[in-house]
Amino acid sequence: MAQWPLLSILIWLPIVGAVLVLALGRDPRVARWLSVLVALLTFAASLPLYFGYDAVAGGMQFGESHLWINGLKAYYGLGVDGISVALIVLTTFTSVLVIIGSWGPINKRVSQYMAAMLVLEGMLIGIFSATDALLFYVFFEAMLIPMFIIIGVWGGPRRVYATLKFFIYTFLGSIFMLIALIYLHMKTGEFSLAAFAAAPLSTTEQTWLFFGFLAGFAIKVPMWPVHTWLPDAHVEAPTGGSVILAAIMLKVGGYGFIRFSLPITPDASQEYAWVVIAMSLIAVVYIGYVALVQDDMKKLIAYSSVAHMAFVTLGIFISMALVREYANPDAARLGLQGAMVQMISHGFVSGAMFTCIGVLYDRLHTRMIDEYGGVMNVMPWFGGFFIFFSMANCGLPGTSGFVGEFMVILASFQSNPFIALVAAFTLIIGAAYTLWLVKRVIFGEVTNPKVAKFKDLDAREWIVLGSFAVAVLALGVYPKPLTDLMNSSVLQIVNALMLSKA
Amino acid sequence: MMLDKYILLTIVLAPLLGALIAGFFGKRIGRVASHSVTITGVGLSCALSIHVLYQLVWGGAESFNQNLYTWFEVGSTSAHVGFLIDRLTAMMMVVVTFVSLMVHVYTIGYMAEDDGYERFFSYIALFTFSMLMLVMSNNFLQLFFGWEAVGLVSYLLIGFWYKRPTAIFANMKAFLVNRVGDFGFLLGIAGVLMWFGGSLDYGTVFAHAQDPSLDMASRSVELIAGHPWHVATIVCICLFIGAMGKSAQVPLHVWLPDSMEGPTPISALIHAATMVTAGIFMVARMSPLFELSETALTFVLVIGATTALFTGLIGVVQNDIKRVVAYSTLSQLGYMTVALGVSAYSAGVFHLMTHAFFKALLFLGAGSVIIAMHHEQDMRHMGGLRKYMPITWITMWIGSLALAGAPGFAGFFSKDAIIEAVGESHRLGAGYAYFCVLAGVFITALYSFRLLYMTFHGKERFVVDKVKQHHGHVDHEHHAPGHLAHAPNESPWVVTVPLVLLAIPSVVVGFLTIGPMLFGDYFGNAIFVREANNVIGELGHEFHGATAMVLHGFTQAPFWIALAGFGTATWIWLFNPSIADKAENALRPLHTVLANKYWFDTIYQAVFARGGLRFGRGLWRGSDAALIDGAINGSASLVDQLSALVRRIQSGYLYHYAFAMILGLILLLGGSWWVFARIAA
Amino acid sequence: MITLAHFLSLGALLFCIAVAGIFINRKNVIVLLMCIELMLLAVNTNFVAFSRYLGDPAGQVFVFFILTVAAAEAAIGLAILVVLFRNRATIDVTAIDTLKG
Amino acid sequence: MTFELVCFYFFATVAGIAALSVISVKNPVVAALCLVLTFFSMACVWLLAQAEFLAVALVLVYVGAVMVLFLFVVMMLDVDFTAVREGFVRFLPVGVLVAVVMLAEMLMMIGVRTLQTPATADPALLAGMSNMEWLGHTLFRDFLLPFEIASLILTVGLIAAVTLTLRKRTGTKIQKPSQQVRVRREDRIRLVKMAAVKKGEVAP
Repeated sequence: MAQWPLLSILIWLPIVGAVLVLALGRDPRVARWLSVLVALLTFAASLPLYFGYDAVAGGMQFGESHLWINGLKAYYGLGVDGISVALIVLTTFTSVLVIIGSWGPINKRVSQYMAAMLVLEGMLIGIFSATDALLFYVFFEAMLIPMFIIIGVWGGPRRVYATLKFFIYTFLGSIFMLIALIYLHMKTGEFSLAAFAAAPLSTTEQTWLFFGFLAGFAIKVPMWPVHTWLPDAHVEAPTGGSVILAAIMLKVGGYGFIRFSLPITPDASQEYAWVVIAMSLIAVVYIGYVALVQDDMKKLIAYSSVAHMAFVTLGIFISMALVREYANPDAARLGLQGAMVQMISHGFVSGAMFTCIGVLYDRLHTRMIDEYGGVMNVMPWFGGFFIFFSMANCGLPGTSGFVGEFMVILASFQSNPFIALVAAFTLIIGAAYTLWLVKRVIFGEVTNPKVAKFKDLDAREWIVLGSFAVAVLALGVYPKPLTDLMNSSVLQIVNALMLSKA
Repeated sequence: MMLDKYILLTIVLAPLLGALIAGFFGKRIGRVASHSVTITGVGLSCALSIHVLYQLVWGGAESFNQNLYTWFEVGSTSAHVGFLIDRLTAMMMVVVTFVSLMVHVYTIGYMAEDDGYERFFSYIALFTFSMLMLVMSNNFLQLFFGWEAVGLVSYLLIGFWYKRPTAIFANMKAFLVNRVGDFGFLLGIAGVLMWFGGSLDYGTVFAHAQDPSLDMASRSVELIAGHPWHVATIVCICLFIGAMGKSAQVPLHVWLPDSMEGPTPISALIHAATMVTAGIFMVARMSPLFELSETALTFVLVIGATTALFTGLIGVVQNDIKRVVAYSTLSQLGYMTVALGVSAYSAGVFHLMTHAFFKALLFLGAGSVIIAMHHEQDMRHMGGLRKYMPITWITMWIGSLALAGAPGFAGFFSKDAIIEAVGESHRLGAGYAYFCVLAGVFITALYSFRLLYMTFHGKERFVVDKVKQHHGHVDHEHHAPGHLAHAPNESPWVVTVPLVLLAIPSVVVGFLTIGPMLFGDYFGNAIFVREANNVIGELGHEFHGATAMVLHGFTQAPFWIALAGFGTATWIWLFNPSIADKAENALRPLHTVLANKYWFDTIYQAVFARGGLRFGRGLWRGSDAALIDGAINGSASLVDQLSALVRRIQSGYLYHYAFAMILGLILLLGGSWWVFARIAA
Repeated sequence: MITLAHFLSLGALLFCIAVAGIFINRKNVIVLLMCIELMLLAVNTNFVAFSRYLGDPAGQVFVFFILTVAAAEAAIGLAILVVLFRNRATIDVTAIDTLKG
Repeated sequence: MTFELVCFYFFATVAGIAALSVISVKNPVVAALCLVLTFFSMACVWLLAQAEFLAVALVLVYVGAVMVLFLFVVMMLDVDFTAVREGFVRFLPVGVLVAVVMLAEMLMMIGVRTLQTPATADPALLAGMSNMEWLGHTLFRDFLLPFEIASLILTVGLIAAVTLTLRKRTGTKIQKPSQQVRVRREDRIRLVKMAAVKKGEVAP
């Protein structure tokens, strides 16, 4: 098994599957079954990755390397560490659920939709497993295309505005990243991330590179104040698109920070960690308040995604500060682990929340909170799920939402209690907007006669929401497997952070 | 001898299993199976808890402190799930499971007509599980888990009747106010991890706190440059903020009265006996930490004293039977907090235990009355019920006597101990607290007997509509206030048996346990008190057995104050009800203040709720939409306009392009000629 | 004695005449095409001259290719002209502005 | 002034005058003929530069083929040439100005006075072969691939010209033998089943 190019299989299986779906999927039923089959196969193929990864040894494993562009010394280089494995399994898992979840709502151009989803899955896996910066960049950009299509074709009424905003915004950011990569290429003569990390760079160089990466990844995360594309994109995207966007695509930003900013520009990251930390803290409070007043469910959850992702960036950069300024590598590991756990958990929770909203949207075709009310009366099971995921969204212990936030708050307290104070504010404001949503949508008397005719979850929706619930609960009750998986990789990063490059 | 790990696991998991079965399969297996399975679970866990208590106290078992599994482990920081079972825990387990069992049985009767019968059982069993996780924890993480889990279940239970707007408002409010407390609590935990040995385990943390070589009491940190604070003070105040949320101390008390929107059994379970006492339990558990900070204890003391007196006052003007009990709960929680504030942790926990029994009794009794009155809760439409429901009447009297601190009853011992301890203490604020608790005794007696008289004695202030007889309770909502479909009668046995079972400990538990618990060595090293703060120890010198204490009690101020309260209540509400109205008019400003609950709710609503919304809307419209998106869309439209200008150059006529090309050629030629000429020269 | 300057000047003269032709015959596509041919001729003259004076055959080869391209261009240009006339019944360039931005 | 120079000036003058007529005459037929003259004179000038092959090719390709094509088109299309000459006078000054300025610039660039390079001996003769051989050697040795590509361009140009002007006429009557051969019985005859109906009855 070890000889198999497992990562290549994971990347290309869904893409080849997408071509098959396009070719054979004239009948929507064939397209649906075939795409689920492909997604399941990919998920199955990602399991050996999880079980085969030697978490004790750590480091990059399952490596593949082939010369790709000779003149640029660019390699088709793949490899995963614990962090990537976690994100890849998240991707394959969520993709299966998204595709199953899209069975009902998508009924025009089914095969194209499914194919776009599968291609997107392949691209995302590619991003998480690339060890060559150029390959990473190619996947990073190529990922936008299927998403652009998904929002632009199957989206809501303002889909063109949203999809353009999404595309141009993220593209703008990645251009700066490309410039940074080109500079590094000129400096080192190759594109491998390891070489970039090893290259000595002066403080000035690092500063410029740092802000180049920041532009690319902050938009992707998205951080305040470059977050405004996200609510628009979410509102217009079809349910499946929203789920993938929130659950996985946003993680690319956080992953990029860990893979690029920290190892390549450690001194600049230390110097400007306060910028990112300040932006994250503003996001927690500011976005919390903005989420509170939304009347569109999807927008509300989109804003809450921004606030939750702020914990990821906070955790990453607080660990930077902890290592350098407080010489506290233990807490730094806690912060970094917290950021990672938060990413995975947010993948499940936001995915589930968007699926829930999709379930409602399929029935009433509106996302306005006012139109609902008293859903619990007609859909008790759904109400249960909704409340459960809402609780996970406001970080209740026992659900996955708590673990990451808890770790990040503990870590940030060790650098500065006031940072933890502001971050912990999410406990209040997060609960406020989520529960107010629950109160207005799920509880109360049925006021809208159309709501009274709702049917409770069908088997397909049960499978999707149930799987999410199991994941959320499992991670919340027993997060150790996940943290163990990433432990040595995180340790490696933290150790690398201690060395100055200038 | 060690306690068996599997017994402990069973104690925790049995209610959870019951909850899951009733929750997921309730509709399929039916009502009887649902309540059977949950009651079996809780019953089992109650029996085993008693067994554990027995083992610990008489069986010579050692404290159990063991991790079950590791939750996460990152570097030197690790979090576990594990149990710490000492006598403090065992006592809490018995109280929790016993009250919970009573409530389960009682619910069979109370919720008999409700659609959500199975769901309700699932919730209360789940609640029992959460509370057990909280008290049995051996580390801060699991404590926080239980802490939030009881918050969640209380959220579900308060909003049980999710169609009622008031209920779903109350449950959200409860959760959010609790979250404010949790906010402080979480920071406290983070502080513990940072300053107390880098661990979340009680054992390590307490050992670190008590290590004389580290001298944690005087260790300080400058969070703001130039202002050193003791770390112990910071941590303890943060932790106590959590306790203020859960145990409903001023100013985070506002959720508790509103949470009476939930069905009555949960008021007994959550808002009397278990969840609200979590804060008290937590502080007692953290006594090694709190002992380090005089400042934090003063803070606790003042907050507790304020709560004890001022919330009691509100109780006097309430007319809703459940709300009276609710405010009395607030006040009693204040007493417990005062006890903690003067380092009389054992007294606080002791009061917690006695209070759990008689307050659960009072709530369940109130529920029984409410059943009889067809879900009428306004005491102004009651009166004279004693002849219809004698068992409820007697048990309610017992509960009220215990609450008011009649000598010999459970409440007497615990409350008297607290008052004495406060009197003994020399802590800053102890004088104020002493005044508050003494005044509180009068107020307690006043509202307790007011409740009894208005409900069970005096004239009947309700009318029975004979016409609608036999229609049952279903259409009770169609009746005008004070009109009943048929005469009230005593509740079924599933309701009265728990009342009786709770009435027994309300009478005797104090008498039996005060010796070992307060002045004996019951708690051992579960509770730590510094020698200088040991007021209970001081009291212990004067303690000569429970009987002596009862006799001594008759000569003490609290007894006479309570008697005065009793007399006042009897005089006003039993014999001269008109005086109440006159007094109300005479003391109009005071009554307004109390009826509006000191405007806490109004202010919170205006500042935090509406202010928050306005702030959020301002950020959204002003900053997000106008500023950020404005800049983005503005840059887009700027490009658009520029392009519109440039576009005019594209006339579409080929010869224009040709002209442009030729002009360019001319310029290029001229330019290059100029350049070459320069080079040549 | 013919010098390189002679040839180059002649090329420049022809080129400028062609440019003037484009300016003054801005509506007549046929003459425009002819002017383009003239321009190419001027350029070719330069190539030939340079080839001759530098002794490099590549210049003449280039002229050869330009002739090829020019022939093809003339053919296609005229074909377009015919189609244009067929569709619009005019060869007025001002009537063709579908490229307008 | 050598004979060559005289010839050069003569042909140059003719070419210049002819070129001026191309852009100024009213009748496009005349313009095309003037263009022929220009090309012919320039071919002579090229001969003076010992580019014999190209000179002949120019005459053959342009005078023989391209210009005929121009003439065809001009004569074939019924163009109203008065209309397209509008604006001739209006743009005359501009055109002349631009041309003159450009000419001046170019001449300055060339540096007429400084660039008095006398002709060296003919390189082809030096190599001991004719101009055609000289060119051919280079063309088929060094520039073989471009040559092939050029042929391709010509083919593409040919096809493009044909396709552009090709149009499908509607309403023409033509036979399609392939379809006639492929015809089947079912296309010609349709059998319809009907219920038997007696005289006087109405069909169901």
